[in-house]
Amino acid sequence: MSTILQHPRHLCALGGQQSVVAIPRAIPILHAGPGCGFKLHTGLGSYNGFQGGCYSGGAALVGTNVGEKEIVFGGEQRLREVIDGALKVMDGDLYVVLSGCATDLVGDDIENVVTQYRRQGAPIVYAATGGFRGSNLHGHETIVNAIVDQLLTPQEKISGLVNVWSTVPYYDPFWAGNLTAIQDLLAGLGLRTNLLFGPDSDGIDSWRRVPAAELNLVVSSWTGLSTAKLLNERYGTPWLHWPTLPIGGKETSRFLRAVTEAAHVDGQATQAFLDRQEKRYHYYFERAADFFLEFRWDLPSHYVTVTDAFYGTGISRLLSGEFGLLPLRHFVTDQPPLEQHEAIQQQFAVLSSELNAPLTFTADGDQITAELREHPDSAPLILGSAWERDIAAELSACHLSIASPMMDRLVASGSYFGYNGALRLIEDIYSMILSAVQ
Amino acid sequence: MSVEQQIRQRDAANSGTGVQIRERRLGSITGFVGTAGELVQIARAGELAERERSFTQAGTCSSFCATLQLSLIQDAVVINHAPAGCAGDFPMFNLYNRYGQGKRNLARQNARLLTTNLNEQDTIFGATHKLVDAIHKAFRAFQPKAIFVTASCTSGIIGEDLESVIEEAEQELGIPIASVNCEGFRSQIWATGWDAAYNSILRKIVRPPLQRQLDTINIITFIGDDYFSELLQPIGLKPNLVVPFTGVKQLERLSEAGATAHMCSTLGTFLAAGLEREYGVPEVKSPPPYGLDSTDRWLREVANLTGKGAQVEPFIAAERAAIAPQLEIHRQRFAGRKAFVAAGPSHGHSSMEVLQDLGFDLVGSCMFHHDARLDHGDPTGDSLQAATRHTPGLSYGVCNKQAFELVNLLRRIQPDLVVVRHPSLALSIAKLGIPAVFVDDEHIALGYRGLLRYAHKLANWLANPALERTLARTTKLPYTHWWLNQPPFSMLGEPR
Amino acid sequence: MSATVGQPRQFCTLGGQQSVVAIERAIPIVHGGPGCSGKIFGGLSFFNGFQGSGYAGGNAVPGTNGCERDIIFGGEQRLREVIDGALKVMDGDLFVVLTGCTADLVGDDTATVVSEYRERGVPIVHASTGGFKGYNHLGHELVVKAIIEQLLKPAKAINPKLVNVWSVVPYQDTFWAGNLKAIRELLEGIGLEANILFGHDSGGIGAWKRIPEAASNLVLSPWVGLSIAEVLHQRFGTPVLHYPVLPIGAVETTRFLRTVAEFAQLPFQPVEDFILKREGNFYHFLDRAADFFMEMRWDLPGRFINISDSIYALGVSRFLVNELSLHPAQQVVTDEPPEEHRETIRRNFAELKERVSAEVIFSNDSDTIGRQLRKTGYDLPPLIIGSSWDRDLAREMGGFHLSIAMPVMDRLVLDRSYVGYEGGLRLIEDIYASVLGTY
Amino acid sequence: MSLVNIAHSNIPTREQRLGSIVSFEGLASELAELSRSGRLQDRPRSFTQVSSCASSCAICLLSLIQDAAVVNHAPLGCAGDFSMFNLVNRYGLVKRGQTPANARLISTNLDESDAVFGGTQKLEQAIRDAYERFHPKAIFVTASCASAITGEDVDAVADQLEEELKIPVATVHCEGFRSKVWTTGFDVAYHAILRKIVRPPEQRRPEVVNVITFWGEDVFSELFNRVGLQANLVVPFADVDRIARLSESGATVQMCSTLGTYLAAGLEALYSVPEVKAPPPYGLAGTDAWLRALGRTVHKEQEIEELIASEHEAIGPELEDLRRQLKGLTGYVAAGSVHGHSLASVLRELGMNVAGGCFWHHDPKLDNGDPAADSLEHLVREHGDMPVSICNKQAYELINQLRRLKPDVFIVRHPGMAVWGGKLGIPTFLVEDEHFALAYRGLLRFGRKILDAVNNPSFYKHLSEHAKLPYTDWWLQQGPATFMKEAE
Repeated sequence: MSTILQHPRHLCALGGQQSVVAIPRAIPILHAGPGCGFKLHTGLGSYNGFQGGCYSGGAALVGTNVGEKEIVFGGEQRLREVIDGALKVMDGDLYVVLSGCATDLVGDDIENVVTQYRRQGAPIVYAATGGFRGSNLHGHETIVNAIVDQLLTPQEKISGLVNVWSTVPYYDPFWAGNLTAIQDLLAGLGLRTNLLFGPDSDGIDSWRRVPAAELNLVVSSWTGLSTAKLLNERYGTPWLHWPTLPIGGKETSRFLRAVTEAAHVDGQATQAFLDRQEKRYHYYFERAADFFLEFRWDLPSHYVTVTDAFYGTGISRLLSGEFGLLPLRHFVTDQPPLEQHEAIQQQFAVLSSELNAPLTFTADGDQITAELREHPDSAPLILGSAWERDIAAELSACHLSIASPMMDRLVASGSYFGYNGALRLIEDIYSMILSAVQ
Repeated sequence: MSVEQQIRQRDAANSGTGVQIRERRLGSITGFVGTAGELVQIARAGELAERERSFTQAGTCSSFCATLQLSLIQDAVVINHAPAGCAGDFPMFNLYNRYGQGKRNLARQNARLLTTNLNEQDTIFGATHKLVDAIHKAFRAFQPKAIFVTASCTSGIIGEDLESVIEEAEQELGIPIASVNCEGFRSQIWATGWDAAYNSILRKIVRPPLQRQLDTINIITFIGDDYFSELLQPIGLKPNLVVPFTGVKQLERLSEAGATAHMCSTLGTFLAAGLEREYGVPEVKSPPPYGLDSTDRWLREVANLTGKGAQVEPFIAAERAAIAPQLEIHRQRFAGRKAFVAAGPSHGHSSMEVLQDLGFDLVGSCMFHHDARLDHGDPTGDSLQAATRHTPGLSYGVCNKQAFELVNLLRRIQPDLVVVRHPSLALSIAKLGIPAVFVDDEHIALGYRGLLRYAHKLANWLANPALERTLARTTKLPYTHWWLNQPPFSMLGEPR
Repeated sequence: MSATVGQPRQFCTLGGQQSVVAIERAIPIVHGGPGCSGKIFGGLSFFNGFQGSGYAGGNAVPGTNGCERDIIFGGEQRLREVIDGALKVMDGDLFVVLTGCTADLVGDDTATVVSEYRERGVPIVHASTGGFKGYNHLGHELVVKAIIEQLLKPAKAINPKLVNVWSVVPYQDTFWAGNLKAIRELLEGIGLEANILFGHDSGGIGAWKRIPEAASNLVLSPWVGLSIAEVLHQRFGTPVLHYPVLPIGAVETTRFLRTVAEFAQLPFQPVEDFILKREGNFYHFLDRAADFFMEMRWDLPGRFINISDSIYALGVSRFLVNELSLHPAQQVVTDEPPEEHRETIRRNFAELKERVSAEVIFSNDSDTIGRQLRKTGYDLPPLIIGSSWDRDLAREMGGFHLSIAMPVMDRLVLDRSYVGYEGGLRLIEDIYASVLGTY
Repeated sequence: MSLVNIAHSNIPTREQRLGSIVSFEGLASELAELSRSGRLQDRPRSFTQVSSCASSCAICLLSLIQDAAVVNHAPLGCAGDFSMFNLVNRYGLVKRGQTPANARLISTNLDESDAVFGGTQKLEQAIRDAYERFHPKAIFVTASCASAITGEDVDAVADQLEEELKIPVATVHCEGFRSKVWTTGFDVAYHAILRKIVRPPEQRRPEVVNVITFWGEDVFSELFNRVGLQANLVVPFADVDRIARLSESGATVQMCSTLGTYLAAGLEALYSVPEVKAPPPYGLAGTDAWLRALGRTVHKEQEIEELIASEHEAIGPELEDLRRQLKGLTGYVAAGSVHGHSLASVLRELGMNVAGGCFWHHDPKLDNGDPAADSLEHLVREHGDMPVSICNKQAYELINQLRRLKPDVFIVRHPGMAVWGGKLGIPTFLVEDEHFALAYRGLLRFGRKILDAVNNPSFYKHLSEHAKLPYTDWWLQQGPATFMKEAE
């Protein structure tokens, strides 16, 4: 169903390589063309919040760089050479072999090669991520499920342990900050989080503990659902799917109450924690009220979201639910599976009937530009990728990059998750506007 | 049918529209270790053979190089007939585009890039219908003066017939549309992508000359600023920097220039030779103007090709005198400092000359491939030979961005400075605590004044290595203890 | 002798009113002209990060709005009327009467009027903050000392873990709320109990009454707060730790925490564990951004220029030099520190062996600053970290600009902070957001 | 007639000149009656909150004259609003398509020693600094409480420097303590302009109409051009030369006579530029009257009638639709006096109820003394009576009014007050651009803005749930006028 894309904002299944890079001490091995690894590193990392290669990404990526010979005669021998070398050269706890278009098309039996290494004791798995198979979000799920399927074994349940499956690493520039925010918030409820990606994760040890968790928490639009279902089949772990970004005073508390229930945690402790967090959040909300009420010039009254449904719905509930802005249009750009479209429409509509704005599922820059041109004098606030800067200038609208590709911002540990995430987002939006008007 | 025959057949099919890969056209290789002198010798004798590695790290492909050049033509569109992943470098090119526009006071706008986003179904039933839609969509959205359709591994392997779609669309839309055969798997030398792009420009854009402009010199460049006027205006010549930030109209008239010169012969070899072959525009053969000797030789050749012999000698003497005092200060400051270069060949060799002229002690280099010869075939163009004229014994390696080899090598020789040209390598070097200076504007060190500009930049970077020291203290390299104690090139196979 | 000022980067002593607003449930009463309080609120609070009225700031501030009659016949009666009204109308735990120029010039005996109320058990103090007395840094110290001298009693017992924090000046530092929160988290992280006195959840009058119980007074700023710690030392004998540099980023924050731990004789391991965890996180993200610093192809700022209060000039310059390899050009200190503190400030600027140390300039007049900066040429566009006044200067010099010094007219600031490990990452993100935003 | 005496640098305050007051509680008709009969008296309050002073109003106009400089002879606190006016300046330039630049402001930064030994020597230096730095065509020296009480002879220094620099150097007596009515600051600024900037007319330009404005966008040219007139907006974003030739225009109109009363009357008195005496151009009735008065003054009666007819017709349909949507909604207005009356009449024209108005002061008469220009009379006559309270931004009184009246929307025109409406959960918005609701198209813009605020009250609801008001429970039960003493 994939369409022609002007200025694409997500990439191909092999982009899942970045999810391997995001697992501490995990080593991706690309059985693909010579340029795939670097292209995906720049598109999802360097020029998307300027996220660098860290331990095993960027120039450290291992690859078979298949050429004409491997296309014509098959690349399995080449793959063995590179895996042998990797196991000796690359200091890692987990090796993930990823197929590219070329090797998938010519039908290399990669699974067989990789299974042999695993039988000899190497911590190595394989995921079929040929570029044409789907987006990098699909690639991310394929890799996660491959690790779950090929590496994990049943474990003793650990009480209060929650696996966290959130936004796709690197693709969402704020992925690492989100995970830290979830960890801190759930710690406030007395829960111990098991993070599978990012600086706070214990890498392979965290992955081995996955079956021991009492709950799988899926905090993203749709990625991670298939993993939760797989883990439920394998290890009977229940899961809670929270499809919208918990941001701001109302939504974050609603999320934490739902987690409290799903994880059977003591409600009293949660309420005390929520009160303290909400009190702090509203101290700053009150102090900014003068600005929202008395800033003399051109604050936009309408906004447009051009991102995935997780951020699109979350941010709408903050801006419309707490700050009184009016939605003009929503675009859902991460090509969610068809069966999720209905649920996503519901998630947007939850605000209130009159605040409903048209919702378009598209990832094509040309269509987004055309539909925004239907509102020539609304001068809205556009929250999307850096591609949207041109249409924003054309409509003399305000613009903040919050979605991939984010070529105009450096992201370190920043995140828009939770109570603090809302304060960060409001500071970023209105500082951008203030700087533009003077 | 034997392997060679199959590959020959594919090449023949492409030769009508595509360009031959460098491995075959220029005998280029990606694996070598020895001395600079040896490499020059073997290449000159036509005996240079590839040494393949067993373990390799991911490199770059020709699609990256082709799209980089074509996406910066301000009134053209690039359609990548590929799955969405091949568009991973679109954001990078977009930032290059907007930054370069800002520097040249052009209105800042997103680059004009599309992908046909091929999926599983397309690999089975073919996707030419998608390419037709994409071409019409591009025409409607951008009203381009030309469209380039860049191929991919997938479009190559499933045998998409780009030419038939293109011919039909050209009739209908009345603008030149060119296929670019930069399928990733075809060549280990990503520079083949430049050749593919320039081949499409020569085939579909460049027009026979209406009216010669003998005082204009085509300079084939990346996205650096114009420091060439500083060298050419004083002797009555005007640089025409191509291809980035030009328009189709300007490219049509490439055939009218008095000569074509390089800032990096690895980049421009195919285009320059093509212009000389098809339109008689003479190619400046000597290595690009970096470092005192090469700048003299380059200027003299440009002068005598354009009848400016009289003005060039006094200009050379005046410039050399003007920079001498400050150059001496820099040479004293850098004397004894060990330097290493890791870059693409021709531009890497130019950096070697500049560093030696600035007084650095060059302890080695590792370039990302080596062309046994250039398209024009004239040995005077051998930039490696020029750069190591006085130091043929310099230890020299070739590796297509194999970070694990580079890190192993640099740990041993511990240079004081590494000049690195390609993205994503500087981090590995810095993690060793070694200052790594990234070449962002490739023209800054050019000509006589460039030596002083570049000295200033190096001094700044060397003065405060806090970032490298912090990284060395707080990060871990992804390589096993075992590997770091192996000989750096032990994964390199025998020459074949 | 204060020179004429083109674009003010601080205001008069009446600015101390904002320090009262920063104390939870404290009510300032301005005994001065009708417009003073509004002007100060505009300059120090609203048009400085768009910090709003909060609980009782802005137009909620009671004031005598002195007119001609009060100048000629004195305003003490008027003051009593307003205090009486305030005690009935305003729901506060602490009342602070601040005098403006009119009251102080005509010699109203405000101290006596206020002490009458205090003797009747009203929690009310008076600070003589006539605008001509100096800047609002002094105003802040006058207000704090007034509360200490007129309200606090010696403690029955000393809490060894409690430390009073005298650091950034509320509202003058646009990021004061986030900064004080960050300082408290750092100190609590190594096992101390931080009494930050200002901002959200800082305990209001209760926290002020516990000041004498503290085992130490931490003055975390180049000079503002030293005189407060001195008064507390004389009255209650509390020892003083002076750490002149605002800790930004891992190197400085770790040095700060170790210095405090040593001073408070804290057990070694828990402090080191806390530092190790936080440094690990910081360097993970610095590593992830290293590609950018090294390979960013375009005009990354070669030199950076600070034009700010001494507390930021020191903190920012040491972070950018010691961790990001940037080079300092001129470092302009605008808060006119008293002569005796200038040497420590000059010495604490980042010292780099070769020729990279910077020229320190003390001035708060934009015209003088502009002339000094235009003298030097720059290869690459410089990065000016100053106030919103400096936007034009940065554009004129083809450079980049980030507003962090008062007044910050081009940003909305909530609880953003540049202090500590996380603060260093925030500063990196904000600097390069402004650089990248120009493309 | 007018008391414009350009020989003297100072002028009487509004209290002295127009009998203005800052406290009143009652009906609009009572206030109008007391004003007409000259029996209106101020009722000083015992408990007061801070308000604003003349210095802010003077600098707010003078700092936006693009080639003039302002030297504030004061301690640095009086420069507290420099940042705000700088943002106004930069934003205004961006809106007018020009490069943003900082305003030309200097403070003499008086300190303790200046308070004792006098700051005249510093004032001379500051004026010279302003001259070197900004090369201004004129310099305005704004006085302060401190400069007045320490007896600075600002006029002498100004005259001496005017001689030396060969450009007008005018003193502006906007000392804070002189007047409870901060709009005195506009009058003293205009007095300085009339004294030192406006020149006798070289050649009359009858088609030019002076429009005395704040910083709002130019909504006048579009109307005036259609009847062959040219709008000359002053003083903000004008330059010294354009202000100097105010005397050559065919007439002077105002969007708010609280702002322009002194300048309009002065131009008529000194250079017989006729002041158009009419209610402010807000709402259909007000705008028609204002345009017709202008038409009579510049003899364009016929063209004005055609303009009025075509505009009524153009906005008719949408106005009906807005009235339908706004029907039944109640508004409350808090603003400066004349502008407050204008906003109240706009709400009535939009078919809304007006629960009342709180105006920051009241001038019983204007400098021109002509009842035709009385906006309060016009409001009561055209749109009916309503409760009115006068308070110079006493938030504690306003809170009690709003809690009692519970309007559906609260409209404010002055910084510092809107937040309190929000904290009561009432949809509130600030009139950012004072021309936003002006004339015919303004009516529609304003209606749409009210709908935006009312359609999504989540921000106000959210704020009121969490914000605690700083007032005792006792006070919240009292009537708003509890602290108003009897008239002296």
